[in-house]
Amino acid sequence: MKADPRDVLTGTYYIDGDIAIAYGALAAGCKFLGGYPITPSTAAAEAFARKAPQVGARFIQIEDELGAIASVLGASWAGQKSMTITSGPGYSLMMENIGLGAATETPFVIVNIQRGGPSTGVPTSTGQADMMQSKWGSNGDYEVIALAPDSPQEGFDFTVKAFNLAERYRVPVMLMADECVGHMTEKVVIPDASEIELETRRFYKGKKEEYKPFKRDKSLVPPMVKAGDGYKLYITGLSHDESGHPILDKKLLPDLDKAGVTNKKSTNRFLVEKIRKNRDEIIELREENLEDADVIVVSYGIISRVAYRAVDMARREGLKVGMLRLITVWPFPEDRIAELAKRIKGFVVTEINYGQIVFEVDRCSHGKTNIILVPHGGGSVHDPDDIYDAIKKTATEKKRYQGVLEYTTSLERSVFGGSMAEKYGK
Amino acid sequence: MKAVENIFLKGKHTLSGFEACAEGALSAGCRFLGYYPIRPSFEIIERFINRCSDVDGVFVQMEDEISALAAVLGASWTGRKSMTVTSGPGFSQMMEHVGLGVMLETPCVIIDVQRSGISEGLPNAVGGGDIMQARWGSHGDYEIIALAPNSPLEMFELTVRAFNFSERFRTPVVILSDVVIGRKKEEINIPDQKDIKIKKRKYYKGKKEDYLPFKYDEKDLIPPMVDIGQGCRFHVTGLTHDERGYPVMSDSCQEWNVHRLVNKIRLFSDQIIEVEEDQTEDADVVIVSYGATSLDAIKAVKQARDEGIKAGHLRLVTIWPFPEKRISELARKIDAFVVPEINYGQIFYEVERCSRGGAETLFVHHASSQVGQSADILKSIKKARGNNK
Amino acid sequence: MDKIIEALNKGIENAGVERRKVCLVTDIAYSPDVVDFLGIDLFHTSRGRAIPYATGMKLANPKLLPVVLIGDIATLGGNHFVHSCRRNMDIVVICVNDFVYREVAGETAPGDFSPISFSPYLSFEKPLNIPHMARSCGCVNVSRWTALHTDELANSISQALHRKGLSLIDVISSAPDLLEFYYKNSELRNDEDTLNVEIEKDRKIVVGNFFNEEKPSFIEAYNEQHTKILGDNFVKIEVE
Amino acid sequence: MKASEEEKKHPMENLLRMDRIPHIWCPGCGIGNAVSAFAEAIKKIEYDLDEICVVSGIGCTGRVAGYIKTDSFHTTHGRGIAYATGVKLGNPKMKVIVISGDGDLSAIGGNHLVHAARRNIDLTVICVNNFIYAMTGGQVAPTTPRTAFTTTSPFGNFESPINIPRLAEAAGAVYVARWTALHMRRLTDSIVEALNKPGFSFVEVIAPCAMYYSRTNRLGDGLNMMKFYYDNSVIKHGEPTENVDIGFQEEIVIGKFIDRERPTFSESLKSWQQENKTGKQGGID
Repeated sequence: MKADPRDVLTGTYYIDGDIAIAYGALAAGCKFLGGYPITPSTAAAEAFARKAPQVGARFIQIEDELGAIASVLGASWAGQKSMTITSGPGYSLMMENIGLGAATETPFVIVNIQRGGPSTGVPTSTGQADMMQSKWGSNGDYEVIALAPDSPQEGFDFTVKAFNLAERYRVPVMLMADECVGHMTEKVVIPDASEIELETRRFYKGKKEEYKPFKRDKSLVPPMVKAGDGYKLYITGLSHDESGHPILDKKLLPDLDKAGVTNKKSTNRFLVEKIRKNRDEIIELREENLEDADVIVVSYGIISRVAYRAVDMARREGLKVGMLRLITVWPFPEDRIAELAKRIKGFVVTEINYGQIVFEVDRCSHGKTNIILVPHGGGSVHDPDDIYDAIKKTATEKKRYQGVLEYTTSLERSVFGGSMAEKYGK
Repeated sequence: MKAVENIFLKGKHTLSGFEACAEGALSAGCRFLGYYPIRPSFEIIERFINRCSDVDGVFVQMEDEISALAAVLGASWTGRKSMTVTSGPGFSQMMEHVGLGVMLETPCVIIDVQRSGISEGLPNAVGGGDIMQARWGSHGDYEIIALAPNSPLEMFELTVRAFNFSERFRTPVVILSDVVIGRKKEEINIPDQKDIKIKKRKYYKGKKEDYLPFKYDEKDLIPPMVDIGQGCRFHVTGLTHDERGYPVMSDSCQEWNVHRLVNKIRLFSDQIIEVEEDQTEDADVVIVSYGATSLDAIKAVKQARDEGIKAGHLRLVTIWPFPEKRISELARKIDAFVVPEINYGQIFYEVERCSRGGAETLFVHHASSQVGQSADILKSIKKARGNNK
Repeated sequence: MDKIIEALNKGIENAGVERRKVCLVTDIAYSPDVVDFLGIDLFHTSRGRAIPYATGMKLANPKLLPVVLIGDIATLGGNHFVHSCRRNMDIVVICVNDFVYREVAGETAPGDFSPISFSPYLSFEKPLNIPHMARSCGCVNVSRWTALHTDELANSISQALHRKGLSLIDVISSAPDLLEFYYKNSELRNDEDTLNVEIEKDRKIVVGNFFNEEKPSFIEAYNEQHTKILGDNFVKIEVE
Repeated sequence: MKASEEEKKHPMENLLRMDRIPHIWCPGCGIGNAVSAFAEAIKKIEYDLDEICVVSGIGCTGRVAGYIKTDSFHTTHGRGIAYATGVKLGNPKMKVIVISGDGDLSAIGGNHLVHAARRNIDLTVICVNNFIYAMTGGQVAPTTPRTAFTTTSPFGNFESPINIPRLAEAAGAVYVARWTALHMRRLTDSIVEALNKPGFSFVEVIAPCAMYYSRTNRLGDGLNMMKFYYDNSVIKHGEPTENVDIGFQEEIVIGKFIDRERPTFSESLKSWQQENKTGKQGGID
């Protein structure tokens, strides 16, 4: 389906990433935003609030983030595309209901404009330390999709993509932007509505009496219905069977055997399988110069723009460096990393944290190559010289490391007067 | 009020894991409990409440889990050892304050009685799906300590140890327990109170006016603490702060602050990590397990050995920090790891990572209904051996 | 609990609204039979978040009639309750008020129960006067019944379904063996000042329609304000 | 004549973190008034400064804790009261004060306000109400009067604002008062009373936000707004809190609304534990 021209603000703009994301949501047909103000994501909610009443979309500022996410889930079941926008601490508050969303297979989008953490951290500066949280932050097992834009233009494009993925797989999709992208003002081109392809929700078409909310076909994604259409839905966050009914002994007795035996009927495992099995369709990567590369820089989001410069510097020196940029961070491109690991000297992973995605790279390379992490605590982005240095080191290294090697950045040297790890005998 | 020495249990007692946990907390010196009731963790709370007036403890039932952990953090700064008790969904709500606890370096203990499944799941069934959440659940970078007991006695001992770790490293410590261990009743031998090692909080000893809340000790990267009301009149904030505790919004301050927070655990992980190994010296296949699944793993190892398969068992007592080195070491010697978990793969990924291609890693999904059964694990052991022969 | 569902069924019937448009949003697990019995959709959300969940539903599809049936209104969901009352959100909230008082009107309740385990409050704390709280947050339609006041409760529900804005119905309910006890010890006082309806030891439980006033609902206020400023550019929220 | 060292000193130097001055607040902001009223009040009650603890949440007012030289905590958004509850119960000797903004206390922290008041925890809460989220750039708050413009109510606020004194009273606070930022003397006296009162006491301070609230609504600079609030307020002690709603640029009712007695949380807990020990209270074993 094409986008509705009324929702698309076609034109060329000079706007920041937050606003681009809001416009992307409108273009994708998002009709509900439940939000709570938090730096640095507020500009997105403000932009949405300005446009919403004119296109029949609703904006509500709820009393807290827990309420915001809950209202988004409700709106999605009422049949509208819905989203929320937040940042680190708010994201943490949403964790319980992200779990509910995943368990009830509710399509929705969360935009997380990441900032330096933990806790309140540095609200007005960048960070990328919520990556693992987006996959593991709620209790129990589930899988999500996470995308990482690196510019306001991608903020727009990926928001549309996020809605499409959410509708196709009935899963929470996280748009993991960061403060830099959110507050960076750049040219954003919003195409004509006819050029924006939208995924529509797959609604159930069969007989009413036969509908089961969690009965699935080969794609593992069950078709959906709207609340209020007379399907007698029972949607619960408790473990449920195909028909959505909770699997519980009626009196809720603390009886392990009973509860245990019944959980065989549970549809929980599909929550992970529907993503894991469709992984190849979901994953998108940007690869450059990988064919002849000895060293591959792995990055995502804003930091890939810094990494490009370092790669450029190294290439000019004649080092064979490739660049692998993760567009979808979750699910993780396991196979591609494993394949590459077999033939290169090392991965250089750059991210604005002290090691999150690097552990995934480490896992997927099965000990076949060296892994170097160029960490950064947040507050600013890497110095490209650090990345360049790490690339050079990896290209010339003969030794095989055990585990992830943490590169000592110039920032660490200047703050601690050297490498902390060396100082404490590691 | 009873004389202090008579308050603590000692000698042989038949206790459930939950009761042992509450006793452990009392013995460790826990004097504050902030909670919100959630199945199936309530038994710990009940035991603690009934015992705590004997020791001048305080408990408060807050309006939700968010405030429960907030109150615990506040109470910890008054010098009382504090804890909260919760379960899956409640733990999810606490995530923001786990981050605050880390940032303000507040010692406290969170007891998470895992239940099955995502969201509300199966409230009464055993689960193991919060393992990664304990490590990664809050935003931003941090390291955490998490322990997984597998018997009522360990519920006691590890609760004590959790308090010790939290005081030693000034960080929230999570106990990842479950109902199988919690409801199991056993006769356990509780040591005399004076034989239980209690780690004292590292207090600041200098002049009051010179106190800087985050001026850390070069030796162990931990800043000494003071209590509220001692007259040091300090300020602390969840914002990125310098050693005075004042917010400073710069990348070098962030580096100074957060890199240390991560490294105060990462670089000293040897002092924390504990694993229990059984017959791993000559093993071809090693089962890596923790908590409830370890009981089945023990059975499976025995069965496998009976059939002449060289199986071994490595039980994670400390889950976080992960015993990376030991797994890597083993991976080079053995053919395969088998990781049974009551989830769809969490610690499995860590084992796979740390084995670095040295050994095959097999995952066994252990449904909560399968707790107490070792057949699937045994099957995987055989499969692992088959693959490598 | 069955009593409340029964009353709800009756209420929907009496209201004469299209049954399938009613959505029950709860944070308490019910048996799936309830859905078949009522013929409506049921959403069991996470603890305490039923009200914002229903808010989202109503705004995304204003034709729906969300009924929130919630137990944790005063604890986990307290904040959502406060602010929904303030907004006068277009939903019906039925609060299943199940704190246990052993002594009402000087009578001691039958049966054995533990005040710690099952009460949302510790027994030494003052419980919240929910109708009064609602009132002071700006809610304009407040009533209270015990679970056995089936007809009155059904009336309140059907009236609430027709109203715009938030209606709060406080239902005193608990273990089945206590329902009779509460019913017996309740006293009907319509239009009573909510200040005086606190549930206290040795006092009868006051029930009745306490308050019913007109005030623009969220959707009405939304439409009005935006039409004023935006005129024809504004896409109204159409309820009917 | 040169000023002596003593004269050069700020009169509140022992109470303020002089090393953090200048503060982050904008010119014309009312938070400073609230802080100095609080400082005056602390001076008046002559309480040991070492036994005072200030907790605040997030927001402009949330930064107050950072400028007051007592044990002070800047915690997470909305959870100041919950944190303070832990501090008070952990060390009952402390005088614990929560100073935070309207968004922090009444929006995200609304539930904690309600329940701390219900429990009657011995806290003093000072809420600086500027009708807007200022730290994040001027979003609509639950206290924003109807028809006022903010960045997330670009076409005028249509929600009814919350009446925080009424909420606090209904929940069970024992002391509730409201003043504007220019009623310095009365505000100070009120804070003194609140501090001396056992149980949950609540003081609301109506303050201008010269940066966002005034700009989006064209209300002039901070002083104009402060003057406006001062001139348009009427003191009505003991006024029923249901009559103290605030409309956009309308009259504001101020004064001491509630002053009553109720057993505090610690007292109830103690008597419950006493009863419990003598076996009067059954049910738990």
